[in-house]
Parts: sequence; structure tokens; C-alpha cells
Amino acid sequence: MTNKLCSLNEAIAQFVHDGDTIYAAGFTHLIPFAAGHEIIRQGRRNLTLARATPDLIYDQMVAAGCARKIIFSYIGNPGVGSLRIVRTEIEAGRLEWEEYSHFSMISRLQAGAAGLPFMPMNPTAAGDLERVNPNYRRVTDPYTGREVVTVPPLTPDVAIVHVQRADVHGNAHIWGIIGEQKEAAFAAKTVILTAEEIVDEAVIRSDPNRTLIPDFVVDAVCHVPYCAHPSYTQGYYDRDNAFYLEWDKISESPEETQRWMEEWVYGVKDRTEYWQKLGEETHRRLHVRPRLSHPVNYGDY
Amino acid sequence: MTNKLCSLNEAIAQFVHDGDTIYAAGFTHLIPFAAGHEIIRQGRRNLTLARATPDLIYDQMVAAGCARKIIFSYIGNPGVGSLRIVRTEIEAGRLEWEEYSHFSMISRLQAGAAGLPFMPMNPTAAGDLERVNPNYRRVTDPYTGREVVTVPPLTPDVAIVHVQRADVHGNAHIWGIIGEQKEAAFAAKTVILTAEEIVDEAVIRSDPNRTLIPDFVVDAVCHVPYCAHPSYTQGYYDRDNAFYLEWDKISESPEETQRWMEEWVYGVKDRTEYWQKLGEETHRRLHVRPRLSHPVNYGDY
Amino acid sequence: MNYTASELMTINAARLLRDGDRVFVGVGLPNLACNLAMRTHAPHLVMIYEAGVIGARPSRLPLSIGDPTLVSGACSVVGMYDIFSLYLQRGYVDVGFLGGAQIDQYGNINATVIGDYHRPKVRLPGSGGSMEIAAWANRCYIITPHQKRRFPARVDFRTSAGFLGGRAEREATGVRGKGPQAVVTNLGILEPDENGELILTALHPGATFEQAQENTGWPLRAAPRLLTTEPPTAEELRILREELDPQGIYLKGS
Amino acid sequence: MNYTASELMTINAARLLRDGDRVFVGVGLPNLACNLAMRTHAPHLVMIYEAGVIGARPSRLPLSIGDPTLVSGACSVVGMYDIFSLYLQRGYVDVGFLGGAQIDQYGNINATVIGDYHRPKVRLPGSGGSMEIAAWANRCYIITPHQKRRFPARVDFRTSAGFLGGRAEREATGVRGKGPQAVVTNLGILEPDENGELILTALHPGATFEQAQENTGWPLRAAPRLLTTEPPTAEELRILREELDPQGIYLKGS
Repeated sequence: MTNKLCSLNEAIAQFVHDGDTIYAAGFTHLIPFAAGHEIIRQGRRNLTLARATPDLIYDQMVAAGCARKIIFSYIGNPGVGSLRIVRTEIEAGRLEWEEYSHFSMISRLQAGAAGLPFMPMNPTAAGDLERVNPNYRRVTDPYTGREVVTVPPLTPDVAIVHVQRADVHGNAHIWGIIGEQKEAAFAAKTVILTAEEIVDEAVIRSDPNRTLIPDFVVDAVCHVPYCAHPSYTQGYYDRDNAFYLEWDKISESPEETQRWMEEWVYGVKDRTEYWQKLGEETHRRLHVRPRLSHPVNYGDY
Repeated sequence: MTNKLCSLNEAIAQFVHDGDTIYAAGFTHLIPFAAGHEIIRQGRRNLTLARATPDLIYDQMVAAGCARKIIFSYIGNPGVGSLRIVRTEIEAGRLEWEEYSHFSMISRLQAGAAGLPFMPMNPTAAGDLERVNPNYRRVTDPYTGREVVTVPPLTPDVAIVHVQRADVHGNAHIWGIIGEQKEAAFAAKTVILTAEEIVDEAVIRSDPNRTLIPDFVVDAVCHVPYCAHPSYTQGYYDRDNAFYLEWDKISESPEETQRWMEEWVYGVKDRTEYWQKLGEETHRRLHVRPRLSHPVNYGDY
Repeated sequence: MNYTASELMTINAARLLRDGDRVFVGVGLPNLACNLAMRTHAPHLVMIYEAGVIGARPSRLPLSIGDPTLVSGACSVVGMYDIFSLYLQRGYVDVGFLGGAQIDQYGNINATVIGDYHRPKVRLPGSGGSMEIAAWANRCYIITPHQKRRFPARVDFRTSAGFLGGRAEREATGVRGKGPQAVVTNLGILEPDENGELILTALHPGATFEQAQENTGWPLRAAPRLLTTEPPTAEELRILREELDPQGIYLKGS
Repeated sequence: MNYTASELMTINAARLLRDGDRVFVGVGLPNLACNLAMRTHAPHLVMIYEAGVIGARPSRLPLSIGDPTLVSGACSVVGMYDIFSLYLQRGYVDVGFLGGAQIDQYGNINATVIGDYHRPKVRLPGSGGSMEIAAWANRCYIITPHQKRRFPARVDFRTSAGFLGGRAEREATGVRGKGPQAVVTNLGILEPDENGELILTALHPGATFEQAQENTGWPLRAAPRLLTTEPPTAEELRILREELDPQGIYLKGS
């Protein structure tokens, strides 16, 4: 096990290249906004951005001109409404897209993670998505003669996975909504881990069943507290719902969007500066009181 | 959520029927020996016994005449050698069998648990098991034109799953080697849960990511401390390796086997009596000092 | 008694739930309907969220399906692959709630595009979980305002399956779920007839069949016995307003 | 220096491991070989057990692949489906250790039956994990005593694939692993030649080619340059005897 600790700036510089397919993981939780902002600051272009729910992170990256294409299963501003920038770019024909249902999207990652050439799913009777996306195919079940729907593996060039705690090697504990964090890490060719806390290996090894990602699939470990704001990290800070509502307004106007980007992405050096800039009122608002898990006994064998 | 607490005696009487396919779960860990013994005491016949590793539990059930058929991927006495009774019965042509690799066996459960008609696996080039077991089939990958190997779902009539702690509804926390506990529970039509400890719902809800089995797939919850002896329960007691070695000798002789069965299965009422009968020296030998997990913070949202 | 259209729809949706139902629930009105049902006639309802949360006990009103309040104190939290395969595809979900920009005569739903798929006039959010929920939940319910543009005879794009071209066509596909069982609108309730066509089976107090017909894009038929729903009770309104959405985030306005 | 056949095989197997290798390891000699390698030239070896344990740090000698000492203090523990799919099938396993009742000329292994499959003369344990390990681990090693009945020209049943009928045949199947790289016996080391046939490439000190030939069921060939292995060092033996298997459970006897 090697120490892979580096700054997020270094990790993005080394591992994210123009034209790559990126999977910034996190189903409504642990969304690595800081990594998205760093990619914007480093000016990457022609990326294919894959995520079940593009969320504001991809809206911002599309607005910054990083993306050529988007792969998704739901483009909305969660709990608010439309994801305006992605939507506008698609409607204007300026952004390629490839579309799935949630289950198909996670099945693609599962196939990639498992080294399988496809994953089967039961048919849903709704034929239109299958009709417009040639990646959906069918296979005959050799036992019943009935058909199943298949999707091919998704194997991103880079997965960016935010976690609660990791050791310097990249063994990661994740809890709360775990979405597709594990599958994205195993499916990708390169994995950048961002962590709220870097902990001693002994903390990880005290609860091996909590380790969803083992060190050897990880290429870089970055200590990035508050990485997920305005999304959240279970147990560390709350979702900033006010910002999700605010983005709905900002993203209505390209000028406002660029102004926001100047101030909050280009205008700050890194996540530490961003978090400080948010100010104490926001820190207080997003603070969460502790609620600890009941420990389990592994036994000293 | 309903209270499903009952005695193991009641659970077996109500849910295990002659001719059923049983999956007693637990890959080298959490093997529900107490349930196997109760099935023997209640004289069930013509069962199909499915398990990746039949282990001593199925050797004993076969010796007691409960089984018509065995489905497995490795028949050995783990860490010791041959599983004599199952082996003898197969060689004598008195026991039907159906055989897989470990991965095929867990893939069958995964298909059953996921409601899929088959699971694909990459080919292994070793054709002989595919040749002798018609449940192995092939399907052409619609993307590359290459073949994958498939297995059909395994959907046992009853899964018996031993866990460390559960609430009275059947929400279960499991840690250590988790093997196929979850898949067996979801694949089966009926689930009997045995637990070392029945805990307050609040303990379960303090760590929802640890709940591998939710209450609504469970039909009976039985409080059975030391259920897994001579196997073990992580954090609760050690594996009784001396007994695994002893069984190698006992099972050489049908008379010795029946004598053992009279004393340790028919001769005791339930697991409590069995455990008391094992005596203090054994209790001491299998005792394990605590080693607790570092808790995680879910946050009081 | 005064109430908003959202309150009326939520209360009528809640009444469709049965005690013990395992409900695949989104945020917004479906979440409120489930919580209302749990506090009235269905205390054993189990709420499952597509984010992977089972048996949630939110201590505040969740504002997204990923709200951390859904996780703290839940029964179980699992990954996305498991929630869609072991729970939904396997058949452990009794009820799914669906919504969309268009619902057609046979309960098919469009949440994808208005216009041509490849050159969309309006790009909508897309399937999310709804393609599979509509297929595999035992029963589906739809909550939507009653407007003509939302009820075309045919949807522009079938994001999720209702009865396709009729009940027999859905049955022939072999999907396990029974399809849409009711559409709750601000005017009344539509249910599928023996052919799977949505017909008006109940009107809310004060609403008329003509209003419903005017706001429907196909020749709407009424059931032989057209019922009138019970008006919201004081207790239902009190729970909604005081306990579940005290700030009126979802219930105020319309 | 005195040593047993088991010690000799374990030490030679350990030397085949490279620092950083991720090894899919069973109990017994492979487990001892890995632990020895970690304490000598390969401190960054990662031990993966088919029971789902990754990065085990056993504080006592594990007596089965499910020994709880493998879990306490490990890096990660996952379910059986994940260990075989995300780790082994995906290609994250560098080395697999295999054993069996028969190993043939092309490194195919039989761990299933002696005689006819349906009327077995001897029923063996079966595949367990070995069918997939042999196919998908980058490199496989086999540790086995050198006896004629264990080295037939053809196995009765191919439980796991070596080079099938020759290297080209394995390559044509497209399986990702490179197949058996070495068989370590008590007499020496066999390795596949360019056709995948196992030939003798090294003898242990004191062993002869004739001994090896006599104990092999096909006309065994020797490599053009037949090497002699370095004898076990005092340090290797000390670690095995004092640290890893002080009770001689696996190493005593033969």
C-alpha cells in the first residue's frame, strides 16, 4: 500500500485529460463539487460527463464549457425543478447526450465494475428509450425463451468519489446514501478519492465491512473537507437547499452564471478558500449535531 | 412491521416442509447449525439442501436421512479434508447432486435475489462442469458477439440466515464474512432468521447501512445464542476447530455418527441445552475478547 | 372548509394507500401523502426511496430524495443497484408514485421530451426511476393537476408504461406490475376501465364532469357510478399543515 | 540444514511472489507462502480470501478460509458476489494459488472426481473458487507433492483450465488470465514451455531429474538449462517455524 495523498489540484492535473469520460459519483449525496470546480479552473475541454443525476455540478461544468457530451438518467435540479443549463444546451443542439433510466445507468456501472460485457434487466414495456438509444439491446433468456433488456458496461476514464473518511492509501469508509460510489470506483480506469477526513489506517481496519472501496483501485487521495457543498456529507454537514433554489435563478441568465462562476470558482484558489468565503452564517446553518452509530464487536481473534 | 419472534422449534415446524429446497446460508461463518439440528429432530425428509459449502451441517443432515439431493460448489470439511458422509452417499449413488463453482452458485442466488431469469459470467475455459450440468448455458453478448456463460436463478423455498443482531421485526445487522446472507434472504420464498441477540429497533436504526436484511423479507425471528457452533459468529465466539477435526473421525463410522447424533441432536431439546452440555471448558476456549468498531456519525438531521 | 388543490390531491392520494404497503416514494406530494397515511389509517406503511433508503423516519420535511434526514434513523440503506434489483425488480414494492409532463388515455407517461426526441422542443428530466417503477411496482398512482396539455390522447414519448395501447397489450408483455391504478387530480380521480382506458370514477366536492372533460385531451368517459370524494377532514388538514409541511413549501400556492 | 518437503515447497512458492501482488489465497501452504513473502521480499503483498476478506492481518495462523482472525483488522470485507465479480472477474487479482488431485501435462487441474463424473470412483471436493481463479487471475501457481498419480498425462475431469490442449487453445478462448506459471513440488519446479506443456525448469538441492521423471505421468522434459533452487535460508525457516506455524500444523510430517 502506497501513500497516495496529494492536493486536488495535483490529482486533477495528473489524471483528468481533455476528452476523458468522467464519472463524478454520488447519488444525491457526496457529490464532489470541489473536484468539478477544480476541473473548471484547469480548463478541461471535450469531456464526456456521466452521472445518473447531473445535478448542479454538471450544470456548472457545462456552463464553463468543459463538456462535449452528457450521459445521464435524470436531468433535474433535485427538489427544485429544471436543470436549466444542461437543458438549454441540449435543446439548442450544442450538447450531445445519451440517456438511460436509473436502473440502466447503474446496471452499466455494475457491468463495468464486474468486468462483464453486459447486464440483463427485465423488460419494462416502455419501448421508447430502447428505441432511441441503440445501446439498449435484447437477449433471449436461455431458460424460458423470454427476452431481457441489456446495457453495455460503462467504464469511465476517471471516477471521482467523495467519501467520509479514508486512509492515505485510499481505503474508504462510506455511509448514508451510498448510491453508485463503489460501482463507479470499480468500473473506472482511474479513481480520484476526495475525503472529508484522512484517518489512521487503524480506524479503517476497526470496521472492514464499512470499507466499500479498497486502496488498490484508488490512484489519488485528496483531503477536501466540505467537498460536497452545496450537496452534503452525511454526518458532516447539511445540504444547502437555499443554494439549490438560488441556482435556479442564477442559471436563468448566462451573465449571472458567468458572474457566479467568476466569484465562486475562478475567484477562489481551492475548497478551503471557497468554504471560508461562504462565511459563518452558512457554516452555522449547515452544521449538524452528532448522532453516532452503535458500535459492533469484531472480536480480538 | 410486525413482531415475528418465535422459538426455532416453532419456526421450523411452521415453515420447513418435507420436499422443500433449503438454503442454510453462511460462507464459512454464521452457519445455522441449531436450525439444522432442529430440522433433524423434527424428522424432515426429501429435502434438497443447497449451500456453496455443505460443511458439517449438511453432512449431519444427510446422515440423519433428511436429504434427497444436494446442491453445492465445494464439498469439504473446511481446513480439515473430506466431507465424508456427503461424499460416501454420492459415491454410493444414494444422494442426488447438482454442482457449480462458487461464483456460479452465488450468481444463481444473485439472479434469484434480483428477480432476473439468469446471470451472465465470463467463460472460464474449463468446459467439464458446463458439460455435465445442463443448468449451465450460453448466451451471445449482443455488443461483442462473444459468449457468456449463464446460470438460472436459485430460489429456495426456505433460507435460514443466522445474524449477529436483529430486532423483533427481522431487521438484521451482519458483519464479518457476509458471504451470501443477503442474496439468500432475497432469493428465498420464506426466510427464517436466527440471531445471537435480539436488540431494540433503535440499535438497528442507529446504523442503517449495516442492515443487510430488512424486516419485510423475513418470516420468523428466532433468538438462538450460539446457533453457529461449531462454526462461529464474528465477535461472539470462536470457531471450534477441535470439533471440525473430531467430526473427521466420528463421520468415518456410521455407528459413531449415529451415537453422536443421539447424544448431541436427539438427546438435547434445543440450542440452550446443547450449549450447556458443551461445558465450561469449551465455553472458555471459544470465548473472545472484544474489539469494537470505531463508530460513525450519521448526524442528527 | 378551505383547502388548496395540492392539499386535496395529497389527501386523496393518501387514502389510496393500504396499511403495510411498501411504497417507492418521491419527494413532494407523494412523500406528504405517505406520511399522512402513516399518521392516519396506515401506520405500518414502509417508505422506500430510490436513493436506497428503506423505512425512513424523517424528522423534518425532506426537500430532496437525497435529504440526510431520510437516512438518520432509517431501517436500512443500500446501494442504487440493490434498490432497483433486490427491491423493485424482485417484486418487493407494492406501490409506486409517478408523475410526468404528459399522461395519456391509457396511463402511459411522458417525462422525457415534448416534440421530437432528437430535436426536442422541451427537454424534460427523463426517466429517473420511473421506467422501472411503472413496470414493476404492483400498483402505481399518479398525482397531477388536471390540465388539457397534461392529458393528451397520446404522449409524445413513452417514458414509462401505462397500459400501452390497452390492458391486453400490457399483459402480453409479461411485466410484473399491474400498471396505473388511479390518477389523482385537482378535479377528481381517474381509473382504468376493463380495457385500461382512464375514465373518471370520482369527482371532488364542487368539481363537475364538464370541467374534467374540458381539461382532458381525449373524449373522457365517466364511470357508470360516478362517485364524489369525501372532502378533506379537519384532522387530515391539521396533520398536513401543522405536522408535515408547516412552512407550506409543497402545499401552499395552488 | 534440515527441512521438510512442505517447508521446501512453501519457501519456493513464496519466492515466486512479487512485492505488491494481490494474491487470491487459500489456507494451508499458500497462506504460509504469502505470509513468508510479506516478511521477506514482498512487504506490500495484499492477501485476498475467497470468503470476501481483503488485506487480512491475521494475528494467529488461520485454520480455515473463514477463520475470524482474517476479518478482525482487515482492510475490507465484502460479500461473495462482489469478491468473485468486482475483484476476480474484473481483473484485480494478480496471483491465484491452486491445488487439486490431478494436474496434467498442460496444467489443467482436476479437483472434482476420479473416474466417471456420474458414477465417481472417488468424489473430490469440486471447484470451489478454482474454476474462476484459474481463468482470471493474471498468474497461477500450483503447490503439490510430486507423485505419479497426481501428474497424469490427462486429468479425468477439467475442474479448472491450464492451457487445455496447448497454449494456443487457451489463448483462443479469450480468458483474461495467463494460466499456470509454475508448479512447485517437493522435487523441483515445473513451468509451461512455449506450447504450454509443463517441463522441469529447476530441481531442489539433492533431487534428480530421474526422480522427477519417475513421478510424472507423461514423458517429462527438462528445460535446456535446468536450474537448481537456492536451499531454504535459515531466516526463511525461522520465520516459518517460529512466527507462522509454531505448532507445525501445516509444516511438520512430510
